Amino acid sequence: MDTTGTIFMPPESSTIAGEVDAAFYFIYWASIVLFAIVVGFAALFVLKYRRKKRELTSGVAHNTKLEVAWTLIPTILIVIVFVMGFKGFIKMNVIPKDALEIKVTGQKWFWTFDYPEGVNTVNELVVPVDKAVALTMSSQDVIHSFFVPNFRIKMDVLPNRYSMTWFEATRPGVYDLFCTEFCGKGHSEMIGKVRVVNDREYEEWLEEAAFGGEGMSLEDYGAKLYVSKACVTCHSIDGRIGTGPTFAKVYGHSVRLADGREVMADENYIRKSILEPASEVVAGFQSVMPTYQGILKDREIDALVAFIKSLKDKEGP
Amino acid sequence: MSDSPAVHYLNEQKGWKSWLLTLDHKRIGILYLYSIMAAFLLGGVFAVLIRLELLHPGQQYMEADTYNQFFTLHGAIMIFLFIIPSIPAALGNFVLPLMIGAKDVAFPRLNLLSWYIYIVGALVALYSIFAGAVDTGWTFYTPYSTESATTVVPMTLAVFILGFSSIFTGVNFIATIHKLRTPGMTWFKMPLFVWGLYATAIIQVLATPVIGITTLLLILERTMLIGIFDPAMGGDPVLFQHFFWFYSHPAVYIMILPGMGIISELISTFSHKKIFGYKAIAYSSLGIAFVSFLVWGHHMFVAGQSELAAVIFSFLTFFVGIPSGIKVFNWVATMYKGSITLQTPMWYALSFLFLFTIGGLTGIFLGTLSVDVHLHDTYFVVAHFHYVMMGGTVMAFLGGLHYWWPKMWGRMYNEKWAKISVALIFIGFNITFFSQFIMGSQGMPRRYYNYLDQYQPLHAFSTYGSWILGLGFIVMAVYLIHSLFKGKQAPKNPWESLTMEWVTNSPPIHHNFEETPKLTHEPYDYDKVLAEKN
Amino acid sequence: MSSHAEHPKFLEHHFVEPEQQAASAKLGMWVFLLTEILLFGGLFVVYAVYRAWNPDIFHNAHVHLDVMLGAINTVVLITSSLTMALAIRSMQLGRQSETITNLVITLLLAGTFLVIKYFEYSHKIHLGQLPGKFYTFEGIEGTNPHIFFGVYFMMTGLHGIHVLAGMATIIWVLRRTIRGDFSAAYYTPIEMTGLYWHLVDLIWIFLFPLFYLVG
Amino acid sequence: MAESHSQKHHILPLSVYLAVGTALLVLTGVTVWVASYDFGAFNLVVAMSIAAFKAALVAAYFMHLLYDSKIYLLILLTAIAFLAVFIIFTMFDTMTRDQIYEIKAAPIEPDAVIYREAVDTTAGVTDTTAAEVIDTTAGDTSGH
Repeated sequence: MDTTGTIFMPPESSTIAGEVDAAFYFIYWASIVLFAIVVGFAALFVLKYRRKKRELTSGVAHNTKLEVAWTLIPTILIVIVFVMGFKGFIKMNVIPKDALEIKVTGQKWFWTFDYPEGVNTVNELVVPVDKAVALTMSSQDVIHSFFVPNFRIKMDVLPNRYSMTWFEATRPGVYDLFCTEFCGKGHSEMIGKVRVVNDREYEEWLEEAAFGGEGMSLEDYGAKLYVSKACVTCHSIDGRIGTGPTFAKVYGHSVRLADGREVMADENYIRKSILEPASEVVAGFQSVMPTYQGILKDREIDALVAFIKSLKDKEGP
Repeated sequence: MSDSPAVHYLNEQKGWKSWLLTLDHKRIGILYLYSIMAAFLLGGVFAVLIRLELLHPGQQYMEADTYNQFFTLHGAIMIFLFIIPSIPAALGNFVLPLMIGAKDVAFPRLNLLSWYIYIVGALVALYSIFAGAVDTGWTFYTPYSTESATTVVPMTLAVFILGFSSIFTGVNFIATIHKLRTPGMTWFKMPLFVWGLYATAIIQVLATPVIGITTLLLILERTMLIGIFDPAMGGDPVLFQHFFWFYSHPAVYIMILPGMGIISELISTFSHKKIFGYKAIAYSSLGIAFVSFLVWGHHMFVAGQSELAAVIFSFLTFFVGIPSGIKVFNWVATMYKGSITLQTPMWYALSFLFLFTIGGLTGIFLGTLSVDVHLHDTYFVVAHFHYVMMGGTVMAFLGGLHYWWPKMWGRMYNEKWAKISVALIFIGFNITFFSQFIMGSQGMPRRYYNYLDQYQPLHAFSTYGSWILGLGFIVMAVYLIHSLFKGKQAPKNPWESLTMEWVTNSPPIHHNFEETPKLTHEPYDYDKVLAEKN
Repeated sequence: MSSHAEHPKFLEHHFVEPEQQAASAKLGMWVFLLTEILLFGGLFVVYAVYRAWNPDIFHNAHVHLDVMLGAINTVVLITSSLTMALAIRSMQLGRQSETITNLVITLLLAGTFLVIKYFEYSHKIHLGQLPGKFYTFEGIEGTNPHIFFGVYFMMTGLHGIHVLAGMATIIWVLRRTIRGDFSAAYYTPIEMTGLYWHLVDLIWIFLFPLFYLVG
Repeated sequence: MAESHSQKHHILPLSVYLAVGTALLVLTGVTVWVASYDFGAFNLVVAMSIAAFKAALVAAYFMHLLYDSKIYLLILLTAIAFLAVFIIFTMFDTMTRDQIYEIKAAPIEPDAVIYREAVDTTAGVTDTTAAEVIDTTAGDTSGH
């Protein structure tokens, strides 16, 4: 297994990657040979047959052997290539029976992963190594696409429909997860991580993920959630304007809404903005935030409110 | 000796009215040439700005929304306003009747109407830019396009209108090629560019109506929520992709087939040798046109379509590769034992050969199911279609433009500057886009405003290339415009070509030929004609 | 300009002879009809896909269309197609007044078609059997009946627009016939209008059973 | 006008037109009549067969395909063939999405949002999406 990657391909980190790369490199070398033939001969002819005087040229315009060869050989090559691609594709689409099932939800602009144990995470998929993981995916708004280059898997995530894919990671590590179907302003921020860990670490992580911030101050827990639940994608804490308004100096200040009203940013306002984001949109921003209803527990919302409250006097950069 | 007649199509009538109301295919071709060049300039400016923004990760000088609008407009303008009409409507209009010895196209009024429809479509597209530019990508995928707050309706309406321009050009060319060939010019005595235009016209009339109905359905989906493409209303977003690609995949061949026709002309002419495998090239154009309708699903391997459909589409996709390959081999074989001169158009033909071969071969990667799953919607795809569209079609278009320039204007351009320009374009192009193959297969997704640091060196490389590319085009604009005023008088036939447009004067008279031209030899009989002359 | 001894007025400069001009026009027209078939084709695909997905809806909703009105309209359109064909035949025989009569009847029948269609539409609008977000009717069982009406209105609507365009073209050739532009030697515009009109009829021949009968 | 300039044409006798017209009207009656019987899945086949036959009559006689150059017939058949490709290839997908996973075949929530508006709009995320959809259709350039 190629674990360092090549100039063209990132390191192989899943069971399917080797097969995809084998097909890739088969086409690659076949292409280089064909390219060398075409461009090599063209260059040779240009050099060799440059017009010196007004030579006569031959009227030969056929050579049956040659023509059959350059029709037949590519045909054979593409049949081989098709079969290679077909085999890999079928493997990618047939999920092993004992796979760990995780529900993936894409929305503008983050990923949510729901584990069978009732745990959910945002933008970080943690999976055990050497274990098949089945992903049942759907979107809450527009089409997204789930892509992990190191695993060589990609599948569109459709609104109101399920799509499936699976992988089995072969090496512990942290891998990039991209959205590859254009989904708007935050498309290029819809980047997550896949963290592959060994079985023991996975069990520990599951336990920790079920952790509700016990023994932590609400404010610190909120700061943790601010990153782990992907608020950070759109809302800064230093006054910068992102896709959404900054969290700095919001709490306790009055906010002008898109419909012209002025409201005081108190606990209720913040809670409502998390659960019903479309109801009170801040002036100058688009109503693009999805609801966090069902993703955040009550205590988590409390923690976020406490965190935002702590930023009420924070100065900008 | 001057081959320029005192009265020709450019000066026979004067004043802007004589241009705007002209029925002369040559003048309409020139009108198209101006229009598409304006579109190319606009699309090119967007391209340079996009590359500039991507020089470093994070925000450089534009917002994410602006970036999204820019790449959408770059795509939509380049495809619908530049590439699709470039070779057929501009060059094809000018040379098709000349090449088959006709006085005009079959329906001159329809021809002018096509140009006006194009202009109306272009104005609607411009309106959509100023009224809050569309940000969906040129593919208009639902439900993003039904939700987007930007001007999706005007832009899709523009696509709808531009479609009719393309359809009418197709209808016109089919009738022209069938009915207006000069006596004695049988199907297999037609120049290969005419074959290319014929295959293109077939695709135009078969595929373009479908983009018409698709954009119409999209507009209705946005305004009335009819529930065909919008999942919230019981529709299916994947069905939209079927509709879109039923047109847009064959449209790729609307773009490349006439380019292939030009390359056949150039390689034979500048090798002074009979084209190798005339019938194979002619038939492969028709073959590509036909197969192009059976493969659209290869844009959707990971879109959520059925696995069975994906497998069928992948299998059929490879069969577009065969006729394209046959053409390339035939061109190389034509050069064998030729008598090759390396004037500017030939440099473009050779660049085409180099770049299109890369573009075509990388298409094989993308047609392969498992490999496409990895490469789909990454920069690998971006690089691939730029190698085909720009390395292929645009190179062929520029080759054709330089080849027919003397015929169009009766003037020669500066050969030295032309070669500098082609070199800059070739080098700049490869720097810009080859780096994108690498970052794409490394996982860099397309349509990203921001990106992870590991892709920065390749992005920077690509951006530097775009500057060289842009410089090449500026040089070209300067010497071409200069040639219009100060260029040397062009002879009738500066390249010793054998096709019929070189029999008449440069520039041609209003009715093209003094009398109906007679076919004395086949279009590529260099062996016989050169022997007679010597 | 022309070296031909006889160069009829209707012959355009870039054609050598009238046969070439007529054949070019006909070929162009047929290619245009091909594009029309594919334009409608997209909607036939929508019909096929959604009918296959929701056969019950198409069945439950189609009973709300009036078969009687649909059948009358079919008869009207087929008759108009016949009179259109007869108009061309009359001109082939050089009978100008007969052509005019036939064209006028065709035009009246086309108008009748649209009037009946108007009554059908206004009834549906009244009941709220409309596409998409305008759908308010509550008498149809099953999921998403609005899609049926979306497809119905799109297909019959696009067809209706084609009827209108056909009428405009018929009026144009009628005027030229009255003016005396045509003869047994030259009647290409009437023939082209006829081809277009028959295509409009052809499409209706399929729309009628698809919506009114089998649903 | 000289005779040599007249269009080449084949003038059909009036009786042929009238016969074809009558046949078309009769077939219209037949198709309405058979629709009152239920053949199950064959309803569509029967109706389409009659329609195809009627269409063939119109094309052959009214549009003169029977007597004209065969190129026009070829064009018509091309149109039909490519339309068939469009329908069949699209339905390869739409009808076989459940080949591997049944869950992929149908929408998650079959009913469109217009039938769901009475339901609590904050309860499910899907409803929020739908609300957004209806919102944005109100004005093309809202939000700027």
